[in-house]
Amino acid sequence: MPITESLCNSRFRASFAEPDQLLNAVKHLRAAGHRVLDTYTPFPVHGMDEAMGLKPSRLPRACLAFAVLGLAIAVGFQVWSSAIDYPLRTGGKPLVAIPAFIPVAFELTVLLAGLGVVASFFVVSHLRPRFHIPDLHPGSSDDRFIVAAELGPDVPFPTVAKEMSSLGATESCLLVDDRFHRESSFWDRPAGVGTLLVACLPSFLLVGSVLLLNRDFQQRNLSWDGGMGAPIAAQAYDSSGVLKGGKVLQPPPPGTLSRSASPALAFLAGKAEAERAGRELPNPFQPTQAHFNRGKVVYERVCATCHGREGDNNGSVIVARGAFAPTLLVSPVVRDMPDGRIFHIATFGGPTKMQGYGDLLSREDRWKVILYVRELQKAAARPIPAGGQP
Amino acid sequence: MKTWKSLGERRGLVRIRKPEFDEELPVGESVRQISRRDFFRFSGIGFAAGLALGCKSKVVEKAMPYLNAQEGLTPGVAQWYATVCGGCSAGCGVLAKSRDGRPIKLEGNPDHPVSRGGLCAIGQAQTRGLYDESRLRGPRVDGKDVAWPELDGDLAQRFAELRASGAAVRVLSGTLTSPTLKASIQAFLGTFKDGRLVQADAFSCAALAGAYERTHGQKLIPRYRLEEADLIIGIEADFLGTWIDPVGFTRAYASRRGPDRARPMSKHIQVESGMSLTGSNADERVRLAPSEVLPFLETLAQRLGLALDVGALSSPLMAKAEAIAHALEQHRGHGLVLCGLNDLRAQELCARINHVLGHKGSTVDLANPSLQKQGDDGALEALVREMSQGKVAALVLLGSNPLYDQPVAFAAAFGKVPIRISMALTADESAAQCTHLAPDHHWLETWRDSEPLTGTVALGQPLLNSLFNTRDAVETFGAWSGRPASALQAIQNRWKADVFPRQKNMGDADSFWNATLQKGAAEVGAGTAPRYQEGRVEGTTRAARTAGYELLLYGKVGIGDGRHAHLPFLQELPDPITKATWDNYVQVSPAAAARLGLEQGDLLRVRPEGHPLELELPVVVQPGLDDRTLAVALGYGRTAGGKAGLGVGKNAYPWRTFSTGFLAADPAPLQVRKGSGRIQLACTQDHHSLEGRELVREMALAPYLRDPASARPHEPTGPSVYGEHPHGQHRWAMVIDLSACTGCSGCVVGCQMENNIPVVGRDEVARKREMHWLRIDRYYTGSEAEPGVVHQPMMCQQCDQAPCENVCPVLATVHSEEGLNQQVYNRCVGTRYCANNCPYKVRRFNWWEYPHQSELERLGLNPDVTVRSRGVMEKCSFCVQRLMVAKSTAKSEGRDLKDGEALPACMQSCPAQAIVFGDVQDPESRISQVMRDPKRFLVLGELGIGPAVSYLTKIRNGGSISEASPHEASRARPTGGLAIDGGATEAQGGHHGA
Amino acid sequence: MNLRTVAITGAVALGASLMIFALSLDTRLLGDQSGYKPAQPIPYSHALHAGELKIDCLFCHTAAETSRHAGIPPLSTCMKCHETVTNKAGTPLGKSDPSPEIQKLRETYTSGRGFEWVRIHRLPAYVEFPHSRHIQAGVACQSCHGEVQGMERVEQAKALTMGECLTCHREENQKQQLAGRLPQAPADCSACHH
Amino acid sequence: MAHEADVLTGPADVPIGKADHYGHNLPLIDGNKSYHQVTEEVFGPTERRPPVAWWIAISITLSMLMVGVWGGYQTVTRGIGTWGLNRTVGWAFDITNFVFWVGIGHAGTLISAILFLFRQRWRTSINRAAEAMTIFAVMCAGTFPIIHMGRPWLAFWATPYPNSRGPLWVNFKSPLLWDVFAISTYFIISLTFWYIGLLPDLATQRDRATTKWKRTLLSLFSLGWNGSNRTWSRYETVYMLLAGLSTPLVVSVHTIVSMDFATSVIPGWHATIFPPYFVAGAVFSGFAMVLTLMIIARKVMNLEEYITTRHLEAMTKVVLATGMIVGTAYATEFFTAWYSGNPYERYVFLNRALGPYAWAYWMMVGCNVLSPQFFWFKKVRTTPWMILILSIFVNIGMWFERFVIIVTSLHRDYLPSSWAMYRPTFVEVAIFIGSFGLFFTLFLLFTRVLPMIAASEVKGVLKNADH
Repeated sequence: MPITESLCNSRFRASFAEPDQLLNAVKHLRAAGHRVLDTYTPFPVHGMDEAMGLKPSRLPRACLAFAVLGLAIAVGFQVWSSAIDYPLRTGGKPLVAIPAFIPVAFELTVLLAGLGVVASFFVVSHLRPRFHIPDLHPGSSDDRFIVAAELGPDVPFPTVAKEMSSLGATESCLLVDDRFHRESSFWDRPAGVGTLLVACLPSFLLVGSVLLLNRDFQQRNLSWDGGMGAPIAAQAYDSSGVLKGGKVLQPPPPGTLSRSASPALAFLAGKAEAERAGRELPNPFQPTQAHFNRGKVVYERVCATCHGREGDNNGSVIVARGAFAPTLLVSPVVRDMPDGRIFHIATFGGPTKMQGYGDLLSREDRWKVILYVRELQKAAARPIPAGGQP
Repeated sequence: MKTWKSLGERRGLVRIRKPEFDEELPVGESVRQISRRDFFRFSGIGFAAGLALGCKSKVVEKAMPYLNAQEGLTPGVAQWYATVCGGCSAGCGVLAKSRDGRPIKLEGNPDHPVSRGGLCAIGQAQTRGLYDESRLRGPRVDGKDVAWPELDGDLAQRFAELRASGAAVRVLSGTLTSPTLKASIQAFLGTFKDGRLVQADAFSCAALAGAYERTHGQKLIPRYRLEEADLIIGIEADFLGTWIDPVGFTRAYASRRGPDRARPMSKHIQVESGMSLTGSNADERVRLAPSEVLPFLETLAQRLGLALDVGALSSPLMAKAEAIAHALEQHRGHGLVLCGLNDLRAQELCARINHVLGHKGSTVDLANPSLQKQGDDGALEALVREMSQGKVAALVLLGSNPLYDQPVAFAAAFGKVPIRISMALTADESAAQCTHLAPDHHWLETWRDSEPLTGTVALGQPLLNSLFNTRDAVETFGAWSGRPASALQAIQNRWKADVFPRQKNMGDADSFWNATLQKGAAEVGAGTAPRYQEGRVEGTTRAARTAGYELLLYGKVGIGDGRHAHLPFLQELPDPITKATWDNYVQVSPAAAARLGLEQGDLLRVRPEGHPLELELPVVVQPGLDDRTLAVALGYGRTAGGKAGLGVGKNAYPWRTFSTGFLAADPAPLQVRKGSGRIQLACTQDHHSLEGRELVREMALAPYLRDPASARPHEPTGPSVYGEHPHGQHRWAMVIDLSACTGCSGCVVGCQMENNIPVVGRDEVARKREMHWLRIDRYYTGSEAEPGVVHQPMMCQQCDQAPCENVCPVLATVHSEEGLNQQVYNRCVGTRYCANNCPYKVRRFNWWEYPHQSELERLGLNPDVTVRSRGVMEKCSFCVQRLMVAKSTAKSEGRDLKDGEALPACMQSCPAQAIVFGDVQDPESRISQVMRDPKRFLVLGELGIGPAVSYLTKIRNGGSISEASPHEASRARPTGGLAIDGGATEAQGGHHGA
Repeated sequence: MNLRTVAITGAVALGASLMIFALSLDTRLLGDQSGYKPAQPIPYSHALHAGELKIDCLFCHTAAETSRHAGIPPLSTCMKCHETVTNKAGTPLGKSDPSPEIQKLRETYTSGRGFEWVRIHRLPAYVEFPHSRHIQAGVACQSCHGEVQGMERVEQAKALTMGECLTCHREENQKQQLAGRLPQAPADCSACHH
Repeated sequence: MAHEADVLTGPADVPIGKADHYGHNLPLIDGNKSYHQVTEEVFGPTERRPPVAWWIAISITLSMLMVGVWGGYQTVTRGIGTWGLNRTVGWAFDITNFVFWVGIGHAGTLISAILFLFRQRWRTSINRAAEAMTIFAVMCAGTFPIIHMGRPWLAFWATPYPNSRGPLWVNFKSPLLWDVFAISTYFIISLTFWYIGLLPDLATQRDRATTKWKRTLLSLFSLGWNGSNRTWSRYETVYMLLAGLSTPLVVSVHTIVSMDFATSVIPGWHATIFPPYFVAGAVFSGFAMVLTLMIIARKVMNLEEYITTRHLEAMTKVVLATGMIVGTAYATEFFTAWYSGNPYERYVFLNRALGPYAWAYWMMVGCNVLSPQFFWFKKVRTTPWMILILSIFVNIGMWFERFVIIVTSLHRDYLPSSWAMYRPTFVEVAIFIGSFGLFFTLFLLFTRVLPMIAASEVKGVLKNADH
């Protein structure tokens, strides 16, 4: 900003001991055509605004705006969070219980209005932390009432000074260092504030990176949430210092029979037993759609891995590795086996490589798989129609 | 500062861990490097703070599956096994819930003929006895841990000498309901020239069996069928609490309690000196001093036509006896007289009365006698005599702790036995004096058969391979008698040989075995009833004393005979009547307390005249107690056998004598003097009056039957500002029938087991910080001398407009779609506002971190329920974890939830079946029907909070005895008789709050 | 003292306190070990078994269909194939090139010990996640566990926070409601917390 | 001017410079001071080394604070079990102290805001200290809701912040949450109000600063204040607006605190009278605390000419008036309970007066209803030591009022089966002592660090006979 010598010289101040004198002086100066820049007093002097010709502040409007904002945020957030984002019912009250929202709405209104108006005040009055105070006149915070003014055109300062002292001024002088011409601290300028923020940036970045990269802090949480995260009751699969084998999972004692279990099968492994099973064990399930569907699910989940989805030995493992060929389920050999015998093989294993699945699949599932295998066999035996079914 | 790495470590979880796993978290590592660089670039301030918080080493948790898969065995899925409770000798059937191969919860087995789905408090706590730190880890010889072969070798040598010398060998046990075990003992004893089994019960019924030997020529305890009785006269018999078969009796009794049952409501008159649980449920009580019971019975018998000498009795009691006699005559054939005295004359009178009145076959079943009490006091006395003469060379204790619960003479004689062997599970008082300890399995680890009632056979299967180096008693006796066999084998053999032939339903022994194993019990052929023999009544009259204090020794519902006193859950169970925990005390009636200048908690020194033992006990002022009776509970004052029981209360067993030939309280008058000072008893309830509030509704039977609608007084329901809020697929509700509930407290412990509720200890209970989610409020109505008693189970009422929910700032307690008041522990910050705002005061706060250090004990916790940390609120959830499982099962099976499928733990095992729970949105459900009952009322319903738990008005079959059964009032107008209420008895009927 | 130093020290202090604040908020919830990828006793490859060989997840993790736990298969399940298959992956037919890891597996099984696997996923103890309900509702394993069939070594793919649960449940219920059916994914607290 | 009006509004109602009803000219500040003298006397203490008495005082209060820290440590590390609470009485000392301190915290803002709006100029001598007291009291109050939690480290869950739980917000229907917002808003606005009031004085302090550090620090905090009239003009607007906002705020805060009880279902809590009753009680206790502190401070710091007996008298009149309101409320509660016919409600009040905690109830009545009656006497109103004693009685009485409301209502509520007694433990007492330690420590620090009297405001009313 260009600063001219004449401008500097045209400013002066006068200092008074009593507020009334200051008021008179301001009135006098204004009447004499000087421009009163500001007055600096230890307390607000009544009548000074009129004397200086200041307009009333518009801060009340800012206050109202912030109040409305606070109210809107409070009501909006309460309704949104309680009824829309995560509705949870308490005490039989409706999700939007307006009476219950009033206290918080009121408090937030006051809070935002108060903080908002103070912030606005700081902004419009240029109040901010400073190391160097602009326009600081000695005694203005103690017992001096000071006016700063710009000399009117063609009035020499000594004349004014004399007038001022006649009005009671204890001191008056020209201002050489005013707000436009001073050595201010770097930190007082906006650039300084910006630099401060930049200095903080690495810390913010660090915090941000913690949030973004989602570090492994769960152990801290375990201890800090005061408990309940770590299991107290013994849980399956955990290790145990008490139970046999050092683990929580224990096999039931031999011979016991739970309420829902079926008694153990009265068969042993082996071909002879399989043949006996074929004779003695009928399939307890009728080929209904539900049983068939369940059989299909289990077949495709387990059996098809080797036997193939169509029972054609195109199982994923066989296809990928081609290690060996399991028994072709759709072959006439299997087709002619009674259900009981297939069940025995599914349970205890086959004559060659197949292991028994009696421990993995439930008894019902094994029978139902057989129902499905029968369907596969029927499908395979049926000649493919000329139309080319999928 | 020592830091812990995880909560688990702080709590002492044993876990295999390495400080830092080799290759964990590459992502985390790189971030850590970046952060370090950034930190170093600046100063160290942030670094230290960030690092302190950010860098904690990681716990490496193991995951250990089964080695072999097994059909039907899925980790995380509960299996239920039917087995037989070994908590006492009643032989109730239980269903044990097994998770991951270990039992975590016991419930009543509805298929078992004895308990029919009920389970008592002691039974509920049994899993915690399995996972008890105080159990013996293995055999010991002379205090040194040894291996089994060593113990067997040592004993084999000694037994060989005894066999050669022909010395006497005795096995002392409690009642053995297992025929196989009994057979194996007999086989063992058979190897000696003089071997004998002595069964002795701490709560002996030997006189009862002895009486039947005189009247029917056969030592037996009849099976009492309370469900058949229109009129029950209980004489010093706490049959709902501790006598013979409390669960079975409660089930039968409750089936007739209430006006809307299939059969008319029974009338129950209790004649007793103390205030027992049974007496608290009686329609009428007659109070009398212990010495007056026998003259009372004699009078009763004489009025019923038996010829005998009658002791002197005060005229009011005489009048009452006459009135009861009259009532019994009216109900000839449908009455029942039960006597709990261990006195031959009293029991014989009782047996003869029941015979004369024709109760045999209807209420007294002699064809299927009970085998639940087989103790023989005569044999025990003889054993003590033999021992003190030095004739017994070896004594084996099995399920028996005589040094604790027998008169001191036993202890003196015990030292003279050279070989003393104990099979106890814990190092109890007797085991501490034994030369050899051969600990038996816990009953949840053994195969056992059981025949609690003749003709009712049951199988008990193990739920877990033995935790410690213990051995099944059957196998131990087998090993000692030189015929080792596994228990399972022994039982299977015996069943094939003896039991299978007795039944007629199944053709093949294996199917019978499997079916019984799954069902838990089977009924086999019954015997025939022995014939009545006329005869002179044994003994002579004993005059009732008219002055001085008399001693009553009784058992408490939770502690029983004291064998489970080391289980803290039972110590902390409030006594159903006094509501005191963790102590025994001397009960004094209010009048006597005034006379003696005593208040609750004052110490009183008591001693039967001439007895060396004086006990200083705190006083409990007990309304309804006879004014000359001082009642002291047995089962306390354990000095060994588990930490929780040590030093709790005083042992009153030494006050019992054989003076009448049977173990009974010393009849000598009591010397009473004030002790020094007073103590604060840990009571969960201090106020016993309803203060004129209508929290419980009561009504007499007659007016109810005249107009059932009158049961529901005008209930103003104010309009709701907000109206009903929507519910989802279900809406859960519970109704508790106060007429049926006996206050037995099985539900209280069941709830603790299901929901991992901690035990807090005596001091904390005294500070009123017990954690029970379900409590039973007990109120007295009427006069202090002859109060009416109401038991009211109280748990979270799951209010639809719950006051607790509104006040939680963090939404830790909100309402579910299904009408549940949910408590989310992990969200709770612990403001306790909800508890303050709960009108029922059913919310419980975790004041401390309750200890869960023992890994053994943690095996017994329910893995489906969060174990709450300190600073968190908790409360009844309607067992929501069980509802979830039931719903999940139904969904998996592609169907709707069936009524009765989802049950809270309290309801499942209620022996009285007083609780109904279900979905009120299903109009067909049982709960929906009960909701329409005119007797239904809400506690504090006027607050407009819409509790989901409601109660049915307690109906008392009151009035004078002469109009005992209003059901029949229309049919037969009662002929005028003597009214029972001679003097102080208050009419109980129609009591309303204010 | 130089003002600059003061300012920078202040800034760092501020940053550090902010960081502490951020840490003390739950930047990461219990059980969120996403990225955790520990080595296991044997280098079992899901990429091979589930990816290349296309073995169904539930072939081994059978419990997932019926239990709250998906379960780690018992070694007997491995032996269904490895009783026969002993060669390294990719060994041509007829050749013998025994895999030492399979050998280890077989030895561990016959010794009766079993492996001590390192647990990867663990929700806090106050959360109940029933696998069975989700499998039966047709939720793909991958929606929570990530593309396991491509993982040579399994790692936790997602944070498994309550927010993730709720998002899926809400979407599912919305779909059901649009289709005019009753919502099936529970939104009650006690469905998971009890 | 009539005599009656004097009772409530005090002598300040009489415009300064005019004769009051006794015909005397009553200046607000005694001693006919010059502006500079005011500056010297107000800022002097902050620039000198504190006297020995101050060191003794602060060492006592710091010891009390340490006792409280010990109590807090016990509570946080071991659990609420260290307190005497039980399943029936879930709040006692904790919330009693909370409400007590919130109540204390009411006088400051009331004096600043309401008296400002009513143009009661006598407030200028006491408003700074009273506001400081408010802030310190609210700080004391704020510790209790946090420390009373079972898991205080999770207290931040009571704030609605985005989280990974869904996100799960907070329960806006809970009175405790209203408390969170009310107390924190009250604290922030009170602090702002106080700080705005401090700005001109901070500038004075800055200009008087002798060391560079002090000057730098004060420069930062005084925000470049230079006494410009343009700023003064806006400042007065802002001050007026803040006063206008604080007035309903101060009423709302104790209203909301009272709703912790009033919205519950517990007999003795569930009362519509609570909000006005609590607000009156808060003003009552707040003024009593201001009196206690001011009487000591004016003596110790030689501020008798600023805080004159006329100031004290004005405050005693407020105490008398609010004490009467509180007494009326006590009677009304009994009437309501009797008239409602509700047996639970009736029992609670009978139990208060005759039950096991009757001693606390009668202590409360004696201190709160009877002791202020002495203020009817002019002699008492103008004798500082008598006021001091009575104000301490009122403080004790108001503490017991909260104790009575909380404990007697809870310990015997609906179901007699759950009735129980409450007895505090030493940990609770320690925390209570600690809260006084914190309060007085902060206050003592304040008296030596910041001007205890709003110098700029006092200067404004020093010679305003002409205005």
